[in-house]
Amino acid sequence: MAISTVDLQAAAGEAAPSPRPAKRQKFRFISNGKTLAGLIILGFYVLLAIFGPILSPYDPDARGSDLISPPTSAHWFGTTHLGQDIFSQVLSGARGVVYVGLLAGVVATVLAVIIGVSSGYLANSGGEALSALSNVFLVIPALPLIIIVASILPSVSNTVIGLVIGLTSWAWGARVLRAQTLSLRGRDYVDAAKATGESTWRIIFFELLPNLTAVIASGFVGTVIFAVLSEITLAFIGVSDPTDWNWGTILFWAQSQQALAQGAWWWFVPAGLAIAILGTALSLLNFGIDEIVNPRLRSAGRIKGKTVRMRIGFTPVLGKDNR
Amino acid sequence: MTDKTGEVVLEVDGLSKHFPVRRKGRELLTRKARSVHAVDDVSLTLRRGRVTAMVGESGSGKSTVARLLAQLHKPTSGEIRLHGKPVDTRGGRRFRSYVRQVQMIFQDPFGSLNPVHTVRYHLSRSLRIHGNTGGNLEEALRELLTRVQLTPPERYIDKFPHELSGGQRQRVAIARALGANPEALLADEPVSMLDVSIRLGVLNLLRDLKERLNLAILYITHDIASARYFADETLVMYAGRVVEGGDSETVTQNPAHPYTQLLIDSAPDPDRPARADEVGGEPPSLIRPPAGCRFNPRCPHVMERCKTDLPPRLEIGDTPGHWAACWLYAEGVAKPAPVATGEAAG
Amino acid sequence: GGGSTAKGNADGVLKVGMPNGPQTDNNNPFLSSSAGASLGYRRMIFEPLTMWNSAKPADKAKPWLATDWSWSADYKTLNLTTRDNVKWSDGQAFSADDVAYTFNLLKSTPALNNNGIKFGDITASGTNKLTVTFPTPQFVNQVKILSDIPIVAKHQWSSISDPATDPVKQPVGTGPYTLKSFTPQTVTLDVRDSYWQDLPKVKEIQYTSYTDNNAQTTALATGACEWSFVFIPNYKAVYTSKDPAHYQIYFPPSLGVHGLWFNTTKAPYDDPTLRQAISMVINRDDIFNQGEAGYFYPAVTSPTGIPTPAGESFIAPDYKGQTVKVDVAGAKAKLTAAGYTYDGNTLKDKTGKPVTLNLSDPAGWSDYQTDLEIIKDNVSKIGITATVDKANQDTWTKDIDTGTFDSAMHWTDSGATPYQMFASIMDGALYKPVGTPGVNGNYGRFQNQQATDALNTYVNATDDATRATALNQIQKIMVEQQPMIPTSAANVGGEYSTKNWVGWPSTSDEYAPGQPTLINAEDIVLHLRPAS
Amino acid sequence: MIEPLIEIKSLNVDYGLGDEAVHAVRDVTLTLHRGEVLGLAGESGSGKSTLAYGMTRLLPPPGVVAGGEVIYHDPERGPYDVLSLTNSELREFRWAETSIVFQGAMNSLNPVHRIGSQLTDAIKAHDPRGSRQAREARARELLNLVGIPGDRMESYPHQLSGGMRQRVMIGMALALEPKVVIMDEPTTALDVVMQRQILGELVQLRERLGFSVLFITHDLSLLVEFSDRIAIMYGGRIVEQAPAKQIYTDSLHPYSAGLLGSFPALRGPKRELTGIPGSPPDLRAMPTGCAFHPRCPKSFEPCAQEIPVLGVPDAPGGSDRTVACWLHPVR
Amino acid sequence: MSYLLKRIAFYIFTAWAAITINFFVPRLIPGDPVQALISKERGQLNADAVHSLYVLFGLDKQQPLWQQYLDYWGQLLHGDLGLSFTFFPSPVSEVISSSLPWTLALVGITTVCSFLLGTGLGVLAGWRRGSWVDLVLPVTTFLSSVPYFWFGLIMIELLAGPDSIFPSSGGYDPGVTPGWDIDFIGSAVQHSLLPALTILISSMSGWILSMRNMMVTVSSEDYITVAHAKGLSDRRVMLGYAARNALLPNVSGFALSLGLIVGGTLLVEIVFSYPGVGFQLFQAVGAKDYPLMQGIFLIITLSVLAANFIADLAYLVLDPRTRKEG
Ligand SMILES: Nc1ncnc2c1ncn2[C@@H]1O[C@H](COP(=O)(O)OP(=O)(O)OP(=O)(O)O)[C@@H](O)[C@H]1O
Ligand SMILES: Nc1ncnc2c1ncn2[C@@H]1O[C@H](COP(=O)(O)OP(=O)(O)OP(=O)(O)O)[C@@H](O)[C@H]1O
Ligand SMILES: [Mg+2]
Ligand SMILES: [Mg+2]
Ligand code: NI
Repeated sequence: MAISTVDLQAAAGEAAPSPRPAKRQKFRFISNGKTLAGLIILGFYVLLAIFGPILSPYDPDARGSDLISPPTSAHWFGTTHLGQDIFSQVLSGARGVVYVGLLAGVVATVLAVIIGVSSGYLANSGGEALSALSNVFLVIPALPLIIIVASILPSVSNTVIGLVIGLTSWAWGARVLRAQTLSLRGRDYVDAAKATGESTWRIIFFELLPNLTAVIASGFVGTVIFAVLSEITLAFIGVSDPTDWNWGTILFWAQSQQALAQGAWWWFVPAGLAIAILGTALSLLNFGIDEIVNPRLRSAGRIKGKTVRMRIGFTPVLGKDNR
Repeated sequence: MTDKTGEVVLEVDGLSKHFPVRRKGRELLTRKARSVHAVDDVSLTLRRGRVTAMVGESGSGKSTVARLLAQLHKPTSGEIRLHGKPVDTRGGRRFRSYVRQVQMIFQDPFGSLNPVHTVRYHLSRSLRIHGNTGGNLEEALRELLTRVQLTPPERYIDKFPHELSGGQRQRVAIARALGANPEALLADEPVSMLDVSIRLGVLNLLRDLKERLNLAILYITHDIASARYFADETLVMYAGRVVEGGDSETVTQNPAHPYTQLLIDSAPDPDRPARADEVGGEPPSLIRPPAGCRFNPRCPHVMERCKTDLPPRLEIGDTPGHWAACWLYAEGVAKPAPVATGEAAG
Repeated sequence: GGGSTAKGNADGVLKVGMPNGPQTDNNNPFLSSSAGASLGYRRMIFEPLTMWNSAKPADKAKPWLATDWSWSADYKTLNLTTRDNVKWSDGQAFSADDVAYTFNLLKSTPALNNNGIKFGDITASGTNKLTVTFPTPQFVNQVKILSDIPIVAKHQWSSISDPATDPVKQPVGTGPYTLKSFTPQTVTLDVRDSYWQDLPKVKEIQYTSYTDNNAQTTALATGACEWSFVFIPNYKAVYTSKDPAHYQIYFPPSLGVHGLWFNTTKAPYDDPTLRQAISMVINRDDIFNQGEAGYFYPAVTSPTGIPTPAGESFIAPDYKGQTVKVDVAGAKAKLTAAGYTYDGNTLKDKTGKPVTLNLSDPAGWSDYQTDLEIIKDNVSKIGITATVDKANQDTWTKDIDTGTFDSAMHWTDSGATPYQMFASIMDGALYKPVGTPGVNGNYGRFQNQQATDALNTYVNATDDATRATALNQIQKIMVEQQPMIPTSAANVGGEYSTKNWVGWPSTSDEYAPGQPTLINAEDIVLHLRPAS
Repeated sequence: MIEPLIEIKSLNVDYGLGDEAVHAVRDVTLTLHRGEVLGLAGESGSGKSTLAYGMTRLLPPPGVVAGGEVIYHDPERGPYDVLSLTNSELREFRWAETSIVFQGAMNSLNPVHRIGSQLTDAIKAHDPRGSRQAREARARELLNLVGIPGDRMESYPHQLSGGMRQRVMIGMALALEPKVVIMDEPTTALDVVMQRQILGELVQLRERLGFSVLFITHDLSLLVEFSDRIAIMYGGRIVEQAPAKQIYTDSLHPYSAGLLGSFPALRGPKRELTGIPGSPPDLRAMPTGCAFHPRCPKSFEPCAQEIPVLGVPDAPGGSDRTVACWLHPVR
Repeated sequence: MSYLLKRIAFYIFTAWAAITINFFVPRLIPGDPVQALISKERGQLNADAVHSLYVLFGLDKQQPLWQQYLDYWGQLLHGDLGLSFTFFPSPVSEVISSSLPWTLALVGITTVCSFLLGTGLGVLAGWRRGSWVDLVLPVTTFLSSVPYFWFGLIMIELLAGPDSIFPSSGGYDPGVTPGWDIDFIGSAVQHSLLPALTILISSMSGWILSMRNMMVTVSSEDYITVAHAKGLSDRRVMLGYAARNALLPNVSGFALSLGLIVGGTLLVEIVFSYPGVGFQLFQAVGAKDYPLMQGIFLIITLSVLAANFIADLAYLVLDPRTRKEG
């Protein structure tokens, strides 16, 4: 044959105008309005978690003379039956909720990913054992277990609560991830990675995991919400950090004093809404993962004043209206 | 470096792979498990510095052989030997040391690249795992891409697979396998989506590697002409079995097995007018493969014996090492002269 | 009138509710776990020997199945005359034999003997005479024996193989009602036609079990339920204001208290002065109004801890008419006099350590929690830093049981005399060292021989004077040693509506306590008349 | 080859919008006549697939059709522009009028549906009234047509070899007997026997049904053998277009010539293969003038200055060919 | 065949492990049933009753834990779940069977509805990404992040009342007796409306979210484009291709939630005074009613395992690629 690779490379060397390297904006997903909104809300919560106790106008424990008073300029969210300032309680309570929610969410998600994906990918007895483990954890009811752990430990700090919730709530995610992994592990690119010589954990974390982002993300959002709700339920039945306020404690008081029946909506509503908005922020954040789970959506954009809606199967034709 | 050309790198004997077919409904009762006989009793040898081409029918088990050799399937039976030692790939480390020496290029570049990773990731992994970065990863990446003519490298390095054309993906897959710097390369239709000029470049690259680095290559292809040009030895597969083997020039110019003859004959040739009438018969079902020679239902020279007995490898005798699994070449059968290439067949 | 409840009156239906969750079909009158006990309907089917009014514990009980009864002076022998002409709901005649059988049943089946009564010989003579002996004096237990034991039919129970685990699906009693239908949520009773007294006006009673306090409260507020016993925070807003003319609460105290207990083995709470000082700053009114919603556990005002007016007659002459008042200055003076010092606002004990207080109670008990919040605030006035620990209920129970707590709101037993309450507080016989589980009283691990002796004297005395002296002695110890700080009285109250039925007990007519699960419930139902 | 069936008029297809856009197909004008097989060859990455998907509006994001027209000459309704159809019209148009075999055929089968149902559902979508048996029979017939035993109807895609999946896709494309079949490298995984057999069937069918084929492949010998006309793409543009035999024997554009010099022959003596030196142009930074000029052995002065237009060359060989090269000034 | 045996062994092992853990774990909680009962009554029960209760519950004889464990298995293998403490002396089986139907009906139906609705909306949200359907997600997450009881109470406050068609508590009207008659069923359905609505609204977002994300993941797969190319209707592509392929995680989640139905939903049952298992379990935990706890755990265990098995089968049916070869 006439030409050799050497020729080819030589020819390549003199390749015409050097193109600029394809640049990729790292944080492009922020440009998504919804994600941005979610980030801002979440950031706000994190700020609250850090500075809330400092910002609160009153000591959340301090009793005042206005009992069950509706919102006033002195007490923005009104007061409790002990005359405590609910606004201060909400501010001070943010830390516990955000911390426990995120801690539990992260712990549960990490465990679910490690155990779920491994049990799906490993075809050996190790995989079976992990799958059995997640079955067992699925069966163990979390609530009693949390009560038990809390009652065995001398003090229940937020960290303990977060960890316990996290450690007991991963099994669901693990099962779901396992299912999806079972379907992914036969893909060519997994085989290809294996054939390239990737180690098992590397395949799990770098080949399978990114393709499971969708499931993981929804699992994470779900777990954080679940963790926050569990924390509140726990505060309800008596497991909470005694030195700290959290929204669960507020609701506990509101509920045990039958705030709604008393007409003291201000006692009941803010904490519940705060929790709900936290959940909403997470779901807004979830919109940002679209481009990670599906790289094809990554470059889709809109430009030149007009929005061009990219639609699979119906390529937009510029300048023509195909609606 | 001493010339080790010809030394056996990878060797298989009597390799078989049967895929179970799910039984349904009534069959559940009849207890007989069916399976797809994807590969049956395949033996082959890959030697340093030599290219072995494998051509054959679509669905005849070529990819399965490659996957078996890459240890991605467990063989139903048969032994694979690397450097003469039976391969044991249980456990991650042993498996990795195996793949360091034996790399595979997948047939389907649309499936074998992870959609969430960029070209950079795919290639740098393969370089890193096998410690072939040579100190400068960026440089190594550029070189790899240049080798497969994805130039200029900057243009491709940060692309996702879906942003590449079919041929470009295929070249990324090739580059990935080359990055591992293996001793044996299992290339499953590596250039099917490349235009002839780039194909030529890539094949030349492989040839160059084979010559310089003493690479052993299994080259699976449908492009018989390229097998002729590029491979030292050619094997022909039909319905899960290897039916003919020998040096490439002989197999392509003097095919012995009737199936090979059919194959060579069917190869498109712009110098000949198109004939759309000549091929008959259907590929066999691999779930219930025909008894005897699997080609017998379609064979123009079929004999009674072909329908019952499995033909062994029989030497043809025109060039050393040319053999065919066909009763036509058994003792006592009047041998039809191996069909000469070109106009002879009709 | 009007609304969904109008029909109740017309049909003669009374709707009772309790916040106790779904029930199972179990009418065994001795089991506190039975639906009959939980909802209180066992009181309508099974009757006691006498009807004792716990709202006025000192009053003599009304004869019921027993027409006459007398104790020997040492309270070791009881002579009874049972009522004639009483028929079981299955038509058979009631006799002293049935009473003897019931007592024997408790004697031979410890599992059913809820009051732990030690019976001696039980002999029935004739159809209506019975003599029961006891190995120990029963002065303090007389009400339990006469008013708390439901009398069951021998002819039914003698065929029950294991009385402790039998759910008694078809209860046979002497009461005015019989079981009509059972569902986990609602139990319906029907009036029967052959009762030994005048038939009640209430023809049918519906007992509904609501899952929790909130549901129960809602039911009361909407009129879906007419009689219950449930804690309602801010009852005025939530309940009575919904129909001020008819919705009533009636919460007379009984002879038991709730209060702040200390681990008296632990410094500095082992110092009575400190305990007294703390008692002096606790604002019992706030606890009553904010913690107990202004009605639930009535405030205890006597320094002796005896609830008034129920226990008025028992209060020692020295303390008659005295009430506790918040006195921060006095408390401080008392402390400094005893050697405590102040470092700025911080109180330091005699060894110079700052005094801190850990207040713990299960999180679910919101009234106690509120009480603790108030106490925390109160004690800060005398320089004590308190923390409120919303404990896990199980942990807390264990801590109390083994004495590993600092201080907690807790209750005492209650009874017909203040004896039970004081025994709970300071009886040396109930003392268990810290670390040993199984306490049934004296949760503060209080040790005072005088107190134990006085309690013993009270139990074994054969005359009222000895008893009075002993009780006065006990009250003195209570005031001076302050083993625990009583803040609220136990209650025997209830919420009811006069919309359909009138004749309820009330502060102006305290013929019975207000709770639908106590023995007096039957008496109350018998008093009810349709509202015009 | 008198009547045009599809006329592509200065079609431009981009990836991305605005400044970031990559112009993958530029100003392509091409006509597919009734009953003809039009071969499309060209360098890997030159925009063949993009052209095929762009003209059917099947390009996945971020692909956009930036301009041009695709006129379909419907025998019944007269000509209309495919790019202006509404989505529902387009849906009707698809598969019934134009079917397409994707390049990633091996990957274009839904992994969770059996082959059989994937074959039948297109039939069902366009003919909802047909019976199930009829559809299944048709599916079986199609499988046989592409040489797959009928018992594979029940198989899932992953149980088939690469070539078998490709054949399923080919069979599927023929299901509704469309007027145009676009095939993007449909035979990469097929052995030559199968190739010939299937293409043979196709040719027969075409004779019977009169449909046209846009056939994209790298296999020049196959192309020359089976197509009537061949268009060569380079850097997003058509650089030459001529009857098959003419391209083979007498290509005008230096790139075409380079391609033909690169393919190995099966028969006859081994000949030297020349190949084309240099690398494909960057779509983001195209060379000025003729995109091929940096690699062109014959490039001369105007090549770097101005983009040559596709036109009928002023050269021998008849008027039914076009080329875009300064060496061959248009008439 | 051996595959099946292996599966069965696997499930038996899991069941054993779960039951064992569920036996020991509750016993680690400090305290015992009698103490729990006494504390719960807060002075309403005199300390004198303590002894009789120990005798009653059979806790007076000290038995080592392992002996209790063996006895428990002995009982279990005879199909005997023991007597509940809280509802002494009702057999656990009876206690559970009185609440299970309620839970099954309420939670079962709502789980199915919420799955169907949520998945449906998720399909839409994923398919019509970037359109107004995007709003569905934050709105539903907002609703589901609200604590159940909070939401339930607000609903009661807003919707229920003396004259409303929504009763605020209970499983049926106090007046009617359970039975298969119109009155009862009507009343039961009416009572289940609010709780069902609460569960539905609060649990839907999870399904929506995971379905949406999976839809987004698969939406640009080649076979979707092919489906479009085939001219299939948008619905067919969306459901038959995209949703069908995206369904796997949701279906496995659904199977799991079917298994957990028998666990009931504690907070909803509390808020609406619904006579279900969740509340019973809560009570049992509070009262340390070991037999009842074990009984409920056993049922949960069995149904979760059964659900798991169904899930395993569902994968095989839904995604042929998960089938193991060889
Ligand atoms: N999403 C994308 N973003 C940017 N560039 C893209 C994208 N998809 C494809 N391209 C580029 O567009 C060019 C044309 O691609 P196309 O798939 O049409 O090539 P092709 O002619 O079909 O090549 P092949 O023969 O290799 O399949 C290629 O250079 C490719 O890199
Ligand atoms: N996982 C599997 N399960 C069942 N059958 C399979 C499986 N993988 C491959 N087969 C079957 O094995 C046979 C050989 O397949 P293989 O992919 O090796 O063919 P091939 O020679 O590579 O064909 P092609 O040239 O078309 O790629 C085919 O009949 C195929 O259907
Ligand atoms: Mg193959
Ligand atoms: Mg292409
Ligand atoms: Ni050469």
